[in-house]
Amino acid sequence: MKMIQAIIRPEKLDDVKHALEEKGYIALTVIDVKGRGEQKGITLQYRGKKVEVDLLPKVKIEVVMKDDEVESAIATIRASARTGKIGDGKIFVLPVEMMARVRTDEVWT
Amino acid sequence: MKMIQAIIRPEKLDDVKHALEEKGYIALTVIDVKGRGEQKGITLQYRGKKVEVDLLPKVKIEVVMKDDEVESAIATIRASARTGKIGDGKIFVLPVEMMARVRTDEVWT
Amino acid sequence: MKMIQAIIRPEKLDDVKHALEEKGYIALTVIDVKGRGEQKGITLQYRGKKVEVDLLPKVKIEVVMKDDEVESAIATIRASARTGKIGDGKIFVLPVEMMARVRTDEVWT
Amino acid sequence: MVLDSGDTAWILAATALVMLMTPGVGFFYGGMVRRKNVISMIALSFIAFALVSIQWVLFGYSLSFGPDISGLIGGLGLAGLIGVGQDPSGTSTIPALAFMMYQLVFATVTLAILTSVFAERVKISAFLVFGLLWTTLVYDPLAHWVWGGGWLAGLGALDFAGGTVVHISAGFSALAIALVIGKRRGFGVHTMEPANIPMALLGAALLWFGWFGFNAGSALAANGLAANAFVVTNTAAAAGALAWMAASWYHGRPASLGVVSGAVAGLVAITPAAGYVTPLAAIIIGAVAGIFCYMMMLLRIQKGLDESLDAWSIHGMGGVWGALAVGIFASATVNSYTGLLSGNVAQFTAQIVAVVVSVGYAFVVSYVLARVVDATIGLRVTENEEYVGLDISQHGERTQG
Amino acid sequence: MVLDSGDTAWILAATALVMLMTPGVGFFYGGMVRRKNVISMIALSFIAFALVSIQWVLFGYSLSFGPDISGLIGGLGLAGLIGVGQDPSGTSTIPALAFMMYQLVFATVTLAILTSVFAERVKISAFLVFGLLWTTLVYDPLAHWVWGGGWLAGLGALDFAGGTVVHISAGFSALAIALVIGKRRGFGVHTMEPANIPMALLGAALLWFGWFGFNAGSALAANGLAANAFVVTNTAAAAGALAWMAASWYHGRPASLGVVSGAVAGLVAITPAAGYVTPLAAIIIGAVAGIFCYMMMLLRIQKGLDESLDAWSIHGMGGVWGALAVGIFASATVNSYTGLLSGNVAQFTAQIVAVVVSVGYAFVVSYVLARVVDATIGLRVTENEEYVGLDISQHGERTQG
Amino acid sequence: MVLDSGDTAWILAATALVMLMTPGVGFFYGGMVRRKNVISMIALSFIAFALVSIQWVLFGYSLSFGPDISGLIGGLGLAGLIGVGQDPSGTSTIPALAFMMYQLVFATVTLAILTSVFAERVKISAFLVFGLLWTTLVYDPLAHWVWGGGWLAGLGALDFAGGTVVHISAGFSALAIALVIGKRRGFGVHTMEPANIPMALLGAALLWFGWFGFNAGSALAANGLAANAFVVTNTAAAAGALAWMAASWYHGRPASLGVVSGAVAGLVAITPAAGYVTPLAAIIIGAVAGIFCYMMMLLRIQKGLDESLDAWSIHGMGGVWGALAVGIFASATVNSYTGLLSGNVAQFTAQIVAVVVSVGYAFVVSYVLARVVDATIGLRVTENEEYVGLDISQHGERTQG
Ligand SMILES: Nc1ncnc2c1ncn2[C@@H]1O[C@H](COP(=O)(O)OP(=O)(O)O)[C@@H](O)[C@H]1O
Ligand SMILES: Nc1ncnc2c1ncn2[C@@H]1O[C@H](COP(=O)(O)OP(=O)(O)O)[C@@H](O)[C@H]1O
Ligand SMILES: Nc1ncnc2c1ncn2[C@@H]1O[C@H](COP(=O)(O)OP(=O)(O)O)[C@@H](O)[C@H]1O
Repeated sequence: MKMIQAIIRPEKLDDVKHALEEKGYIALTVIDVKGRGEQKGITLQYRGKKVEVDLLPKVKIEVVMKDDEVESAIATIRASARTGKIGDGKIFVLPVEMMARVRTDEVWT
Repeated sequence: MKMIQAIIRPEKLDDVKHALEEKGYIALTVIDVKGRGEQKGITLQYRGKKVEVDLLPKVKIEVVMKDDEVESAIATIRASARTGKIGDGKIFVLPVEMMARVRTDEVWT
Repeated sequence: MKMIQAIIRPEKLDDVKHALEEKGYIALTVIDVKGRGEQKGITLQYRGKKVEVDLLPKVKIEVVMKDDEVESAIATIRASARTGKIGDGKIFVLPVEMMARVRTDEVWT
Repeated sequence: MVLDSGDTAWILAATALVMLMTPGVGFFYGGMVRRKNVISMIALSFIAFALVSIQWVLFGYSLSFGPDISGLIGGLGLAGLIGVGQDPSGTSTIPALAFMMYQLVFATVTLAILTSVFAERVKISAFLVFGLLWTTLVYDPLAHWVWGGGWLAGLGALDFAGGTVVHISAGFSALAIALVIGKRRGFGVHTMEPANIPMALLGAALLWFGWFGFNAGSALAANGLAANAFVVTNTAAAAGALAWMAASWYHGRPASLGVVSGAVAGLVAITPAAGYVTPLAAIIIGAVAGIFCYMMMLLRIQKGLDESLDAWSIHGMGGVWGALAVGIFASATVNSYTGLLSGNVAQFTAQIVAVVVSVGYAFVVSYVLARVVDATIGLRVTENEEYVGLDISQHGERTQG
Repeated sequence: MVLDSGDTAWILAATALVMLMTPGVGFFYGGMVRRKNVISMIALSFIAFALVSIQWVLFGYSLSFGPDISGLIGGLGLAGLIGVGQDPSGTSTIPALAFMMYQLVFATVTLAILTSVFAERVKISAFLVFGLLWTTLVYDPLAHWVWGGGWLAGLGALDFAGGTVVHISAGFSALAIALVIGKRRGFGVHTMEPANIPMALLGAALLWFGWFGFNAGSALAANGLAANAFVVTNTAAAAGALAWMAASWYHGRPASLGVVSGAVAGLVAITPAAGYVTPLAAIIIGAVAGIFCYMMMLLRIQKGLDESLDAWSIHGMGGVWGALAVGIFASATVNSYTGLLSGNVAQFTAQIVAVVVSVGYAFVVSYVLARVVDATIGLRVTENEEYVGLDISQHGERTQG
Repeated sequence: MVLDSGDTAWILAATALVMLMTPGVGFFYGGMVRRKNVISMIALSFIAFALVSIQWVLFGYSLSFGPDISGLIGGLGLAGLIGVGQDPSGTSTIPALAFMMYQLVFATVTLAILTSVFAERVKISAFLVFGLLWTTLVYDPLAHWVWGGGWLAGLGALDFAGGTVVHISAGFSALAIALVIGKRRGFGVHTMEPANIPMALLGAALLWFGWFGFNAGSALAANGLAANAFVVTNTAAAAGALAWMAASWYHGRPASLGVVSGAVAGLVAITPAAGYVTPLAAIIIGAVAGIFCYMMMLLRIQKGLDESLDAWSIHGMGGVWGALAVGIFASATVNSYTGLLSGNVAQFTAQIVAVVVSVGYAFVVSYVLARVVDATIGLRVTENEEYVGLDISQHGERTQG
């Protein structure tokens, strides 16, 4: 199994959630994070002073899925989270060795 | 080493913490998250209107441990976090290649 | 690729951020967490009553990088986050199978 | 009598102060529930305020202060405020409308106090129906009996600013309702951490502030008696705060919520006494209230009773203590009444009667009303709605991270 | 006339109450914007307060209440408050300085209401310049026309506490500015979740509380008329709250923000009428305001207009309804004026004229001012600054997790 | 003299306003500390309020306003408020109890201001002991010297509402204590981000609101002088806010905390002057205060002094400037006193003496007291407790995510 971690713009969360839902990825976990991108954040020109604001609010979505679902899930997230402007975010894929349900004794590997 | 990520009900955090402690798993990290389960959350029947509330507050516990401890830790979390109702949560096991302590130069692999 | 997860003292975040930046690790994600260390937290002696406060605020930094950068990044975090007192934190290294950018179609493996 | 602009100025200001107590209760309670019910808790206080404001204008004031019918209830002669005018009536020096308005804010805050027992589990619709019935059938008659020329005042019981009408009635009604509505799911099992203690402290600050209008305004004039009420109010609050703080410190650590709960306990206890006792007596009344209500709270928790935000232990029992305290400490140096300490047993007996009557009436009628509403439209939300929280399930809103 | 200490006491207290409305607007609005702009929104209210406070002392009061020049504007005879003394002037029973101060807090809160349309996108520097121009060129003339001896009062239009001067002027100015400043980026596309609903409720509580000073203080005395204004103010607010709650419940769930928005709508509508109508009329005025403003808000959203915090639909349209309502419900049992229901068509016509004039004047002048400021220094922050939020980009501060 | 209901109404209302300043300080300070100490900071203000309320009733009032003993201190003749009655005493027109109560809320807010220097590191027990000693040995004598018939008033120094007694004494005491209690761990090393800026803004709003009671109430009557005090108070606050905003803007961005800090600086500075200067002078006094206190704050930070929430730079130095400003701007058009600008050098000299005396007395006695308490029970919590935060370690409570 794999865990997809997608870091996206907070205002895109609803779109991504719905897009994933339509493709059948219902279960997911959402975390509020702050992030600094490769652009080193945003430079404000303020009264002659440059100010770096380098940690911006982002949202992280974690979804655990079967290996063969990863590609389509990434495509879905990309399509729904993209604005084309700097700061759209990143997607990471991590290996997951096992998943267990708390409510029952089910286990997936 | 492995990292166990358990997503549980917030009100079960204390129970899980104590259960883990008794088994010797002291160190852990706790994160407030929001989650949507496979049941697509909860459907409220409100004045004839169906309302989906699909992101509910959850708590994520992360514990890094040796490979051979994983099984008993999962059992402990399951036992202490279970209510038997939908929304009890999931446990994921991820591989960890290395752990280092900040305070000293110790390293575990 | 690897994901470094470093759990550090909140008041050290600025130092670590700057240290990483100087070494060229600009992109990172920061999460507010609470943690219990191996010392089982702090014991307060209060009017003859011992009180355990076992979940303290911590900050988690996540950085995804190429395999060969891991070592220097860990050294950087260690150097900048260390106070030498209990509670300085831990660093975990997790394997990452793929990284994708949302804004473009770039992919790293 | 002729209108006095100074007295009127004070009553208008005092009315505004008391008005602020209703959202004050909302914030005080709202900070102490779990995050998913904060908005609901505050909203209940606003809804209580709006609901009673209209009820009072339409017929509540008339039931309470209209022409007396056999000592039991006011007639409908003042319904819709017809005949409540801009001039003072009787021996009053303030506009009749100002008196009406001052009484209105008492009625609203009483229902707001009662929301304690509905916390985190009530359906709004049920609260609206129950609230309307309760203020009409419990509050209005009690107000008439004590202040509106009814039979209880006739027995000689003293209640300066509402110990029986407001605090005992809200507190013991909450107790009765608690038996009907039942515990919150998870009560006694999971920790239910207060969502926002600073918000609760803000609510407490607004309550303390507004209480000056509540008690000192009850002199209905800007005079020496008002000043006395003002002083003893503050003194009892401070003594209650320090006493509860000390008692809880003894058991562990002095929580800020303990400090302000003690202040509220002191404020409740001094309410019926504010126009009759000296500042030194106020120290005793407040300090006893702080410790006594703290113990009552522990008792409630130990009994597993989920009267969630302690309207009973603080307002109910604090009100009982305060009503009795009038009968003990009333002093002729303050007003023309005396208590037990001056050898006046009759006053003390009258106070006991007033306590028993208001406790009994509030408890019984509230219990019946709660059963009726629960049996018809149902008091509680569903299990799922309770789990999600009332903010989302009742209001479609939530408090962010 | 000779100074009356009771009247003075009430006006001083009422002035303090109205003063609190300005930060009240700040918290009300601040709770409804996104987290990254909460501080900015509150700060705008403080800045509006400070700015107008100084402007008013230096020349604003004189423009509004100074010696009349052809009914159009006040002269500079009272600039710097030279000649505004500690004694009452004319038929007043309060110090001239107290009257001046009472009027000052009206001017400040009006600019604070206007910040609605600047939410989450205005440059502070632009707000300072615009605010100074607006209060001088829109507020001061209107205040003069209606209260300072200007031509509008001469037509017989009634405005007890500022329906036209305060609410219509702020609301329709906001509408005009919305057309110039444009939508927030993402408006209508992303959900913009309110950052802190309890904070908005706190703001609403402060507004309701302060409004007693606003309306009942406008009697300029502690008398029966003040009491009437106090009562109808509260009644209309409660009716508005319940009406908006019911209307929004019908469409889904009764949000707490709906309850308080309805209360504010009721408060706005009763403002011009507070000294002329009965409590029963206030129920109608408030209830209609609650439903009407709710519908106007839906209309605004449907039109895709980002007048962000509804100064227009609540203050503007609520103010219009209130001004007309005076012409309908004014009753001789309250004051010496009558309305349509008593067969007085002239009053209703006068009200229509006042509405049309103030709507037109506020809209046109504000539109021109906004264009001028936008063309010169620019009203909006850059796209990046807007994305980061005004808290960080304008103030270098932020609200923590 | 005979009781005046209007004056009494105003003083009762003003007392309530000033009372709200104490939790106002709590929220102002509480929003500026780190999240783990927010509750502690607010709790300190409540504890200060309760503690001083009881001390004042028992003997503090008597020490300050009791029968004078050689100009140095009041006797215990009024201890327990025996003999402080409902009637006015002397030339007063308000109940003696109302005067006592009005003075009480001044004593409480002074200790609350002082909590600045204890922020994030004080043991509650130590604060209780220190607070009791401080209010008795520093505040009460100073209040006697200036207002209670003591020697300082005899020298002709003017202090309308407490520039020396309240602000200089709290500010310079904080400075002295800072030297004893030491820096917070990590001060100057880690960034210490304010936990909740909107909460600090709320505190500031309550302060500004309450300050009208503080200054305009000090006229002890609802008259023209009160109106003047009201106006100049607001004017100086606004000028201070704009001045600090401008100064900090020049150095970067105009933080909202800067705006309200400037307002507080202006309020402090106008406090001793409120009954003696004109509105135009108030603009100068406030603006200078805003810039001067801002510079003093920068100086303090540069010196590495952890007087954490700037009681010294704002209240202490603002108080010094205000006390001197009376000697400069006092104008016969306002009251019967004149200052330097009217050629009265004597007044200015008297003001300097009052400043020097109160600075010296407060600093020295506070320093000694702090040393004594530190040496006996210890002022600070342990390192671990400080790291965990006072909310958990002192109160067993916390502010949630
Ligand atoms: N290498 C990385 N490791 C961890 N987090 C990252 C990394 N790269 C990006 N992120 C996260 O993704 C967010 C968006 O990245 P950014 O580089 O601004 O977007 P873009 O890819 O469009 O340039 C960052 O704020 C950060 O939280
Ligand atoms: N595949 C998944 N990926 C990520 N998070 C998940 C996944 N499945 C469940 N979760 C998390 O676990 C929580 C509980 O899951 P849920 O399915 O409601 O419980 P149950 O297993 O009892 O049905 C969810 O809210 C979500 O946060
Ligand atoms: N095995 C672990 N699994 C998950 N989190 C851990 C683990 N060990 C430490 N942590 C995190 O690191 C933080 C600091 O650890 P701690 O043991 O107190 O530091 P130190 O290594 O200096 O003793 C903890 O609060 C916890 O959040």
